[in-house]
Amino acid sequence: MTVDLNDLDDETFRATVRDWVVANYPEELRNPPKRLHWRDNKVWYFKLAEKGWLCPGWPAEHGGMGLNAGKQIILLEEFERYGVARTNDHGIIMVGPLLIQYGTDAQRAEFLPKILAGEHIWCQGYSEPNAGSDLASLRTSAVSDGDDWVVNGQKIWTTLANDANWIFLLVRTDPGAKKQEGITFLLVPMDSPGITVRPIINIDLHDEFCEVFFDNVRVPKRWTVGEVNKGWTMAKNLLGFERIYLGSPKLSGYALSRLRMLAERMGTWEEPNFQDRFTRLRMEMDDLKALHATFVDIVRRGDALGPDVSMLKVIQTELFQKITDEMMDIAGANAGLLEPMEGNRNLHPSGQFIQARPSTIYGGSNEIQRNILAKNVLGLPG
Amino acid sequence: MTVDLNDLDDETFRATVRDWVVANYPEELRNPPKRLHWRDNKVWYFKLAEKGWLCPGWPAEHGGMGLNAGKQIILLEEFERYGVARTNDHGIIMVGPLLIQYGTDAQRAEFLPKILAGEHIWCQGYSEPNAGSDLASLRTSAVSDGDDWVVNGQKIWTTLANDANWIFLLVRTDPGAKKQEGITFLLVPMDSPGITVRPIINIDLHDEFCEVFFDNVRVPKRWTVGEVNKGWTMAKNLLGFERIYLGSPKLSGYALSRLRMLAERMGTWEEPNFQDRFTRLRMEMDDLKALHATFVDIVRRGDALGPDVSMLKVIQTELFQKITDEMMDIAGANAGLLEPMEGNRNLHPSGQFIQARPSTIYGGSNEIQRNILAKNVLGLPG
Amino acid sequence: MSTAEDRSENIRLLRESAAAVIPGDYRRIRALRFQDPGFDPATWKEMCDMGWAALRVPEAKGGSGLGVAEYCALAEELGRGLVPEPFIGSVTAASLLSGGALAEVLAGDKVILPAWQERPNSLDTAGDTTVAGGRANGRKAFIPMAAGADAFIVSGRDGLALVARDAAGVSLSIERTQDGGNFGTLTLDNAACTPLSGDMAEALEEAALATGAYLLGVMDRAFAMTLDYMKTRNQFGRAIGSFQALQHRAADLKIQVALTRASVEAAAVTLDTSQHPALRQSVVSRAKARAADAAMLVTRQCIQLHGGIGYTDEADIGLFLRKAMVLSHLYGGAALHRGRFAAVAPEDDE
Amino acid sequence: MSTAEDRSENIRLLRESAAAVIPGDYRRIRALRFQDPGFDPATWKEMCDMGWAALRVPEAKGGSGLGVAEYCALAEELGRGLVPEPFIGSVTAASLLSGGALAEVLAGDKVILPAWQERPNSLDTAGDTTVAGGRANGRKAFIPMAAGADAFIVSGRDGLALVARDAAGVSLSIERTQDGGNFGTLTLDNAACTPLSGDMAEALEEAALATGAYLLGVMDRAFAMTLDYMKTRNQFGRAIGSFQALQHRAADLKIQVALTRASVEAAAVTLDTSQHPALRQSVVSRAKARAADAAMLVTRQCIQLHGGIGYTDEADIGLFLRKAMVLSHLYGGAALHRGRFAAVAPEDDE
Repeated sequence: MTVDLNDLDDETFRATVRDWVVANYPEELRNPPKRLHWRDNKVWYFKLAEKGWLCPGWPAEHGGMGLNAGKQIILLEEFERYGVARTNDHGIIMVGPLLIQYGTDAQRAEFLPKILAGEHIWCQGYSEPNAGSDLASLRTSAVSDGDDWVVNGQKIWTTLANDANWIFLLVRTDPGAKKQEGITFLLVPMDSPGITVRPIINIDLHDEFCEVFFDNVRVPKRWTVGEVNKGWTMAKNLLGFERIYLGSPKLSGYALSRLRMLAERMGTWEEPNFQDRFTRLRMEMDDLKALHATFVDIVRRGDALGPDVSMLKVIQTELFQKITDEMMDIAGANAGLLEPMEGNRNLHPSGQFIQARPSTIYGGSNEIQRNILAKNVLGLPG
Repeated sequence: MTVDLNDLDDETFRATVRDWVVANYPEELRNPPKRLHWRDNKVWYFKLAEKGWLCPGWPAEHGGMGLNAGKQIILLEEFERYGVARTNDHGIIMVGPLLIQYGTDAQRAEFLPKILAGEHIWCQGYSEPNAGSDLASLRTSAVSDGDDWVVNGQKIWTTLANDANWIFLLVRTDPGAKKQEGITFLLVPMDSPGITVRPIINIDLHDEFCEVFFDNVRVPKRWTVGEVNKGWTMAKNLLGFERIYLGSPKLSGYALSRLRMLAERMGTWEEPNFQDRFTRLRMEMDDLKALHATFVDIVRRGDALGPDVSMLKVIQTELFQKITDEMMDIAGANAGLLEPMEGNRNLHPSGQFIQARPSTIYGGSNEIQRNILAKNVLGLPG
Repeated sequence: MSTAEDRSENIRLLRESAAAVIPGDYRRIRALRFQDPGFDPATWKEMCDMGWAALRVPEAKGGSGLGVAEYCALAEELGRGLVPEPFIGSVTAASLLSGGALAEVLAGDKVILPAWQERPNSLDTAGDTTVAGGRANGRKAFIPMAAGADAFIVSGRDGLALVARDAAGVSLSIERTQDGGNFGTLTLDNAACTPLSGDMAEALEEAALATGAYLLGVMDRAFAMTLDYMKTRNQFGRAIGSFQALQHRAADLKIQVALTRASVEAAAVTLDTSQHPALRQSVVSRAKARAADAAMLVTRQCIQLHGGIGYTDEADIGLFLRKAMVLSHLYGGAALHRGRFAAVAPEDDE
Repeated sequence: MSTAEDRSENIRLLRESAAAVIPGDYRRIRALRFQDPGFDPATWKEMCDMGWAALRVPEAKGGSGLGVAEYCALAEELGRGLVPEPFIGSVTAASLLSGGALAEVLAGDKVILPAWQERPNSLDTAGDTTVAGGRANGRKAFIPMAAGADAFIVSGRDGLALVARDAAGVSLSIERTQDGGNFGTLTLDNAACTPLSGDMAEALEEAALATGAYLLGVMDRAFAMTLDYMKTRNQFGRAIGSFQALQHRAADLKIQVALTRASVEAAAVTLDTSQHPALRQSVVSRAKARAADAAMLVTRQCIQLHGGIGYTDEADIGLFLRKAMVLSHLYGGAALHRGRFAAVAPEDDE
């Protein structure tokens, strides 16, 4: 089947995906305002697994679809267009590619089938309380003790750790090394003795993130991925392709359509002032789409993305925020309501405004992205 | 007479000033688009001198008006309101106060009467090519040689040096000292052998600024002001009161009235979009006026201004620029014209736009002002 | 009214007494969030004992007869503490009541709130409501902290009236707000009401300005907390407050706070000294528009400057943003007030 | 049209050949400023020898039949060099001419420019002008580099016509522009004219987009020069480019340049591939609006980032701002194009 899909022309492939998504994706899960927990999204996870579409980028030999980059983008676009929610997908987009590239045959045999079966739900242990955007200064330590590592420390902003039964973890294994050296990649079951998970209620009053504490957690060394002390490079390589998602114009497009609904409901749609501001937002989004397309083309050609992809994240997240700012401006006193207006999920200015807040902080804050642009793209001095 | 003026109540004083200005200020010099040269503004200089109103802040014993701070502000406000141009006033606002505070009796006797008579026209030698906003790193040197200093180096951005016959100069007299130490204040005749003046054509195509070169210029030591190596402190103290002028809302008020004229001429005045943007600018200006008034009150009470006065300069200059940006936006193809539209000086969007450019650079760039606010007002770390 | 020096000394004392009773942390605020009635009636009664509800009531009517400047100073202090008790609503009500009802409001024995707004984006107080013949009909919405009200002052086409919450024909529905409080929607179906003399317009001007002052307190405190955070939080081996890009952003926020303070305080002086209706409206609109926009900008940026911790509900900084979200549009949002300013502001004299 | 790979290779060669003839400094530009005719006719003839005026003319008519993408790529390179020669005007004219007049334009022997605009803020080409019966009447303004024109293509209510500059009834007044060039105002009082077939609308769409591309070149080069300056200019003992506040501003300018490039290049593809009129107009409007706003923002900020030296006329950076000031509104400014976009842009498919 995978070979067939790659051989389809793009438009046929797109139509195939669209039809199947419309027929199979649960209506009530479209465009959810908050990240879904496993209890809600597993239906869709298993449906994808059954269809064989769970892992578009994995080679067919490992149970993936083996889609080329162009087709993967079409699949993603069609999912986005229909408002398909993210699943607990860290196993799919992070652990799978990691093991396929750097793991041993034994690790691949142990873990990949369980991701495909929805048996292992993974979360990502990167950030730490004192190393938010400064990953290289992480301090969670792993000390060698016979066949085990003994892990101590704390991770934070661990997305959906409260759903996961496994965590992939960056730990410091050589405290004497330079910052970005001495970091190692470990795979750890969440039910290991000494792990505690504490959900963090975020500003959206939702428990999407957690803290994860490690108190003398023993991890068998066979769950080390790749070379000891070389975890930093592996982690960096994994991030490459993902960054383009943060710059997808889809989120702003969705918000813009909600802004329009709100303006129509509030009676401001026809006002020249509003029309002017709306047009500016719409043109900004279209220009973002054009820029995004140039990066998608790079991926489609199979080339590596440069650091200038940081631009997309900055533009997309700040546009998203501008759109929700505008919602707040026109909503009048409704801007203060906790719940959607009139029970209509599409008319929820305060909720959408709050949901837009973290976007400029996570995934490398926009300050960090601008640092990257200044130094790595523009070549400005340290 | 000076005593009489201080005794007047504020409103009577204001009316007195206003009447006299209206009766005496040359109509054709009101609100000039560019800084006037001595050949144009000397008429008014001499009129002020004749009236005894040339030096409002100087004590009466030195030939000034001896006005208190409150009355000085009223005088300034009335001059601004009528669009009175600045004269070549560095002798009045800088050299006079400098000598009154730090000079010797002999220096005061030598220089003050000549300022009052319009015989000495002064310019200010502070900035250097490699010390734009970083005054403490200036390099023009003065080496002691008998009764003289021998000065070598270069000054830049010297306002109207091409009009001046004297310059007051900061020079480095102790190259070994820390940056802000070892700086001395000298008074130098512009016709001294070894001085060369080169006008700089600025972006407004006007020769307001000059470079001044010093090649083994001999300056008698009796023209040193105050203590050797203590010039930095004197220079800083002189700047205090001046900073409030840079934050005067007058410039923006004038630009806003020209924006309105332009909008009426272009037919955009009635457009709701324009009205909204104009209202925002107007409200910003009124809030700036309210903030400016709180600083004027401090001066009126005779208290010292704190570093937070930097806020005024930032707000005023950026508002001024926003207003002229708006002019460019509504002017259509007229925005490209070099000269005023239809020969009407009030309809000159490109000219006003260009004239607004330097405002965020001179007088301590707005970047420097924000550094000051961050460090000296908000206490953020170095 | 006393001399300028006396007044500014009084204002200082008033601020100090408020600061003394408002806790430095936000545990009380958190405990009251998303509970009914959204504030603590006992705390409110203590505040009334300090004379706060009586601030703008003339001494002849049992109040303290203070000016708008005092009103704004106190509102600002309450904003700093995110105090949810119905201060502005009660002051507004008190200025429209007399006799026993006034006494109960001033004592904090009853909470009476103005119910004037019908549409989300409007300053119109009449709307479609009538209060003729002792019977009120209509619908009033966006009444802050209505869950704790005993009665409402309802504005109709034909004047004002007092409506008890538990009167026949009165129904009150409650929606939660982002700050943990609530908005009430009052539906009046031939409800019994007591006519009140007077006009709500002037009281609402003051309420709008006081809301601006409250927002000033909110943003000022949020900004101060953020500066503290910037001085102590380290990244890349340095305090984040030493990064120039963040320093400049902080300088810009400082400017917003300063402009808001200047605008609010100047407006208070105008309300205390000028009877020129257009001038009064224009300064209130300018101050409320500035306060609303600046409060949203400053609190939003404070979240950003806090980084990851800023988007947890555990960090207090989020409470300030949520308060700004609710108050920005009360008594008119920025766009509404800009429109009114454009319509009424007197031309400059040049 | 050739394959995508061939085309992008052709575009690369075209850019290279342009870069090869455009000097790396701006002495030539300075020498021509504020002189008549504002450009160098000999240089223009050399450019015509390279086939630039013939770029959009079909091969059947003696041109090179290249696409809009090629047109924009070349305009961008000329923008980088601030080239004042009348490239866009001549390409526009060439697309409306045939026969001997076309040959003269393509050879650079005559400069013929479109004269379509009557009001400063409008895309209307007809205006109040008539060209019936071999007689032109009306007034056309804002004709860039008109001081060097031999003839004009005048658009009227009743079609197009060619008007010689020296014909009876033609008067041309010249005003200088901020970039050192000029705008002509053409007054036609029963002037002799030769009717032309065709419609100017499509040629003006391309001219608007090419002007956007030229502005892209202007801002891209200004930004590159500013980055160089930031890397070498020291203050407080460090390169100013190491200050984070300036770094972040530079990052924002980079984003503006990148968005403009994406917008202009996508619009060129649309003009080369789609016949949908509303889509064509909407992409041109989007690109021109973005280019106009971004060029002004970027060149303005480049002045600021240069500090004191930036506000001397001696620094080349000011030449870029002045060019942006003139071109931003040619073939419609940002507000005009935003309005048109709002009116014509097709709805999204969701």
